[in-house]
Amino acid sequence: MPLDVEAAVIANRHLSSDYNVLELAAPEIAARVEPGQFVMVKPRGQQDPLLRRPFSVFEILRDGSRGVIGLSLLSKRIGLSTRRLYDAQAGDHIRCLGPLGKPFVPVTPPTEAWMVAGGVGLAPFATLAEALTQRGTQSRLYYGGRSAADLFYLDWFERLGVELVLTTEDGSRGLHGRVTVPLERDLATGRNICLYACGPEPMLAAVARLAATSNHRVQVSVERVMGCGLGGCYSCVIPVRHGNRTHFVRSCVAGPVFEGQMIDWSTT
Amino acid sequence: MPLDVEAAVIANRHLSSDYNVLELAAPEIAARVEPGQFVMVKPRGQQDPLLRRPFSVFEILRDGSRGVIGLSLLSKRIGLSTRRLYDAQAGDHIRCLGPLGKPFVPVTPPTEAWMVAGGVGLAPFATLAEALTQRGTQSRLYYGGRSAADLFYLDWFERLGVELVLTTEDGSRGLHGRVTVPLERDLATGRNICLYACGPEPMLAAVARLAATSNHRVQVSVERVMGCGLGGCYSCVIPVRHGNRTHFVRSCVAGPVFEGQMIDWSTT
Amino acid sequence: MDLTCRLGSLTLKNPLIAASGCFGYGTEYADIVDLSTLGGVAVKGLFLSEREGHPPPRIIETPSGMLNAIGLQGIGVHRFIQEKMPELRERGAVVLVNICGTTLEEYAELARILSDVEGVAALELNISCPNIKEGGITFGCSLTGTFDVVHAVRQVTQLPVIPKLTPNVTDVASFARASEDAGADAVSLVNTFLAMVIDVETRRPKLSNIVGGLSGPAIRPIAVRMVYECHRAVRIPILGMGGIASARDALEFMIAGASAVQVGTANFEDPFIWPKLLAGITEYMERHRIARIADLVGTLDASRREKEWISS
Amino acid sequence: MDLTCRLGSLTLKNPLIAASGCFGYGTEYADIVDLSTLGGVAVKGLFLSEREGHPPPRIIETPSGMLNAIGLQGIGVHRFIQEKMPELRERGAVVLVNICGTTLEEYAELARILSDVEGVAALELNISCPNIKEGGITFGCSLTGTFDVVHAVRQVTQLPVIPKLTPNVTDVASFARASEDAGADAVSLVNTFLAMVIDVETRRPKLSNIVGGLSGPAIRPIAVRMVYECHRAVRIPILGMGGIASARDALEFMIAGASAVQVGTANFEDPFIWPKLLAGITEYMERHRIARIADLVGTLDASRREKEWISS
Ligand SMILES: Cc1cc2nc3c(=O)[nH]c(=O)nc-3n(C[C@H](O)[C@H](O)[C@H](O)COP(=O)(O)OP(=O)(O)OC[C@H]3O[C@@H](n4cnc5c(N)ncnc54)[C@H](O)[C@@H]3O)c2cc1C
Ligand SMILES: Cc1cc2nc3c(=O)[nH]c(=O)nc-3n(C[C@H](O)[C@H](O)[C@H](O)COP(=O)(O)OP(=O)(O)OC[C@H]3O[C@@H](n4cnc5c(N)ncnc54)[C@H](O)[C@@H]3O)c2cc1C
Ligand SMILES: Cc1cc2nc3c(=O)[nH]c(=O)nc-3n(C[C@H](O)[C@H](O)[C@H](O)COP(=O)(O)O)c2cc1C
Ligand SMILES: Cc1cc2nc3c(=O)[nH]c(=O)nc-3n(C[C@H](O)[C@H](O)[C@H](O)COP(=O)(O)O)c2cc1C
Ligand code: FES
Ligand code: FES
Repeated sequence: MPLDVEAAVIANRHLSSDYNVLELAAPEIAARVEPGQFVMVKPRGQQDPLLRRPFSVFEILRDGSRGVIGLSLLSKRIGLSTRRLYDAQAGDHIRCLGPLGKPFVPVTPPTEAWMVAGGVGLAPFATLAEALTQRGTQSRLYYGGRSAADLFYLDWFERLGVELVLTTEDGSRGLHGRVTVPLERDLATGRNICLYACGPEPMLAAVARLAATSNHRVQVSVERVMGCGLGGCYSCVIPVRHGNRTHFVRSCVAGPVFEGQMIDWSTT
Repeated sequence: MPLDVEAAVIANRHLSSDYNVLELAAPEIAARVEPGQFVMVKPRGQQDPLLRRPFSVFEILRDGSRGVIGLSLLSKRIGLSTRRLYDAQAGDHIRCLGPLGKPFVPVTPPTEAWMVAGGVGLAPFATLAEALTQRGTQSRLYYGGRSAADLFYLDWFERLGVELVLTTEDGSRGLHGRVTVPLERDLATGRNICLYACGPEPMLAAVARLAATSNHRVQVSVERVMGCGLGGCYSCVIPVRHGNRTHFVRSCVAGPVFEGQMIDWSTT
Repeated sequence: MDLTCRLGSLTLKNPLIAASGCFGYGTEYADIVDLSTLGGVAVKGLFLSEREGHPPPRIIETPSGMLNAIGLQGIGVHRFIQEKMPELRERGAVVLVNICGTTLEEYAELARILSDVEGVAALELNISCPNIKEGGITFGCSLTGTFDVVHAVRQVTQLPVIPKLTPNVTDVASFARASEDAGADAVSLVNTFLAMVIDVETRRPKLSNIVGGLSGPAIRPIAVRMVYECHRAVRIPILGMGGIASARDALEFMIAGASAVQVGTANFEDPFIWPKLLAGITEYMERHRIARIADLVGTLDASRREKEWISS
Repeated sequence: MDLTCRLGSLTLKNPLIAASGCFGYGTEYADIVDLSTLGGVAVKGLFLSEREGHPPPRIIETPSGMLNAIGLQGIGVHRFIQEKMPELRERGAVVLVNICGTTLEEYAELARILSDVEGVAALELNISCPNIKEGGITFGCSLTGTFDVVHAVRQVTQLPVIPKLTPNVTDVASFARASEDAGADAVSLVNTFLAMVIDVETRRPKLSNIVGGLSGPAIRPIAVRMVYECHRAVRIPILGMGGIASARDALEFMIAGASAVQVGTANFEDPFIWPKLLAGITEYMERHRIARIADLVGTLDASRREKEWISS
């Protein structure tokens, strides 16, 4: 059962001119979150935009004695709602509804987990990486951004023991080009791997195709426009295969995580 | 010609749980203000309420060398717009259009000036009192509030040499009752007085009646709902006598200051 | 305090109803709201058969509102009865089924099928969805079409029949009258306003369907006026809606003439709104010493006009 | 860059017009805006004679909008010509006179009088003010009434005739067609939406006139849709309006099919908006390499529908 919490902003850390990490005092929600789940948020008192917006839970925040004190969001500023989150100040209140949606299923050894993140698609992988580490699962993060300055939390993932494969579109860090390039290369020789992907839909489609070709399982987290996050509005649908037909399925309740092969990428 | 300035909040002083003085860095406007004029304001970025709201200019703010640095508003919190002004913080920006409207005409000696303020109706009298003092005009302030805690800036007016006559509805300061009681008493013996009134309309009507009875001139400042402040919308009309007819006249351009005897109080 | 609300033969425990299309099939919200505490649940519009609806994007936000063109995606009446009604019954929901057809026969057929289903409390006839060409809206924009649909359904059911009116007409009150004449037990209004948003950078519509229906607080003042007009035109009860987001808003519709209210868009923003609305309404009733909410309905004091100032 | 805009025989230097009733008689704003830099100024609605209008309260704010019931207070056409036209001429304003009548004869009489006045550029026929019962709106809600008013005015004037349409109808495009058929040079739309707000504490309407007209960003998506519909229905130019508050909004109307746009409510909030709108439009034209603003009109790419996802 999701909860609605008016969460105080603990801190708002600007990572760059468009990325920020917003720490929210919503321990009740944080304690229930599974990797890949999301929350619907809106600053208290905000009239415009009218609706809440979906954000993956990024980190689970803990105090010195490992007690859960809240959660954070990794947000990329692209419009008005994300600007509001970028400008939020400690002490402001954010209405936060969650946890919502179907989580990732973390694999266990001997299967390896390869996470593929494009840009702000990094968000759901912090909690997933923790879950994988807990299970002793070997994990890698393929992480692509525009340039070196758009790659965040690298130390954080390394500390957890996640192997990093970085790409940038301008070549300023890691490999030059798209994240799918090293992924394709490595999949050619990889065995017993489960892929996890989050990022722009063309990237998800490409990862799903690579997974299919190399015969690996892939779980993708999709980001569709969501009006409610609870299955009420039918705005967030994505075409999903059922036998040889496809149907519009609500990504907020049936997803946001889907088996990559289930989705009809031809029309997305 | 009115100016539109995005004025930074210099300071926001809470006088009580509903009154505040908002200091705005709008020297261009402040330098042109005459007593009784108003500004149309709205916090930057505010979507709701949609329209700006009218506020009398309260003080002209000056620096140590008497240079004009801005103006202040005396606001009473009654709804959403005034709540926003109450909650404004130093550094926020308030869009401020002005100066607007017809000012008070300050009388000169030997005529005496008696100002009558009800509640937040005090606002236009700070600048008027200064103008009167400059002219060497003897002045008094009849000032009524709910209780002692609702009477502000008493020292300020006293320092200017304004004689204070206070009333409170609960008797906690000054005379017990309405401000019109001492006014009526004093008018009975007063001579060569010009009245100035600002406050709730029933008070204005009563003062206008007292002035008529005692044969004194009265300038009232009315507060009607204003959509534009510039004569564009015709929302702010008040019935004004023309001969033996009355017409709706725009209080933003023909007022807010009117000769009290011009207004048809029977219908307000 | 008496919060009950009568709609023909149906008595609701309070006047708060979840608006069709904004509350899924009700079951989606069962974790969050005790469905039995609502006056009623109007489920998502149902055709006889399943529908895929329009391709995304299906919604876009607008100033104080949102546009939708879902296209009535749905599981069809049969799956609804099999898969959703058992849970709705078990949870004590008062179910208003919102039905959509492309012909009079389809409406009648849907009504016949649903009349035999335990737990269905009323039929809301969707003749006002602006987003699909095939169906209801052609009935909803014509007085005879409205009469005919209501009449056709009236013939085949004992359930309360509640046509849902479109605001996209010149004189909504005449549609309320046509509904009353055809035997409707109540009318619901308003459905959404046909509208569009264009992306000026790409010069393409923001919705795949080009146009969509506007809902939310933006439309509230228009919807209140329409409820007021209908209240003066008909004797049957009115289910008012359009931008209700607080108890104040719900009370506004009731004072204008709505016996019950529906809440759509606001439930997306705050699915926990229901107890807040109820609390706000009871607080108001206490403060104003109103013992029965029914006594508030249509009590607008419109005598202001008499105070009109006359130039002399 | 070519910003000119043709409305029949009239060529405006740019497509930005101050909307009637939201800019006084133009003279009120002469200190703030160089009137000669505007495409045009639609002055406050004028009757033959003076009118007092409705008693206050005359406006109330609503979510992203406002309601007004001014009641067309005005100085009448004769005083307007004597007291306002000289200044408007002197300042180089392109004046669209918004005229209101209660009979066909009054509209024709107003047209006759104004046709002889130097500096009057066009007549905008107000047949859509929702706030007064006596007048135009009875014409504006009937196709024959609309035809008749346009026709009556067309007979007596060489000035461009621009009926202003009400959005409170089922099919606004048919009113645009009736206008075109009757010889209109262009149509303006939309006027305001009939609406109301109730004070729930007093149970009285917030406006003395009970109902008023809704304007502002709240109505923009509906207005854009209506402009789009009219653009597909008629060949005469369209003056689009309803909630325009930025260059983006103005461009949205033009892409939907408006040759020029009017700005009302936003001018109240920001009377210095005009150069900002113009700058935004030229910036957009540069960025998109549009040499003539006329080339943008009606260029909505509605092919999205073709990409529709089809269940297979
Ligand atoms: C399950 C899920 C998880 C997400 N997690 C993150 C995250 O961790 N960090 C992050 O920065 N972003 C995340 N997003 C995307 C985020 O919700 C959008 O970036 C945000 O809503 C944009 O709002 P805006 O007002 O700033 O931009 P707008 O100007 O409103 O829109 C810009 C674009 O954002 C998308 N968008 C708009 N409205 C919605 C909506 N209601 N729901 C989803 N997308 C919308 C559209 O593609 C639109 O074109 C997630 C989305 C989903 C569905
Ligand atoms: C010339 C003039 C000078 C004023 N000076 C001051 C001042 O110095 N200090 C001060 O506190 N207040 C002043 N006011 C009143 C102030 O404008 C209103 O209190 C304020 O607009 C209320 O806004 P709100 O959103 O807080 O309340 P709302 O909830 O919007 O309204 C509460 C009441 O405020 C009044 N009001 C609403 N809208 C307007 C509007 N557009 N214009 C005017 N009144 C409105 C109405 O009576 C309404 O019932 C002045 C008004 C005028 C006309
Ligand atoms: C996403 C969405 C889907 C809707 N689907 C339906 C529907 O299936 N049947 C119907 O009668 N009305 C439907 N409506 C209209 C609502 O029931 C309601 O009439 C309208 O939204 C106005 O109320 P609101 O402003 O509270 O949302 C839908 C509205 C929205 C926003
Ligand atoms: C206060 C006010 C007065 C108006 N008066 C008139 C009028 O006299 N004649 C007219 O045709 N339209 C009148 N209108 C309608 C506007 O011209 C315009 O059509 C409408 O407000 C929508 O545009 P907007 O949202 O930009 O304001 C008035 C609107 C307002 C808000
Ligand atoms: S977001 Fe509303 S159904 Fe998925
Ligand atoms: S406030 Fe608009 S005319 Fe006075």
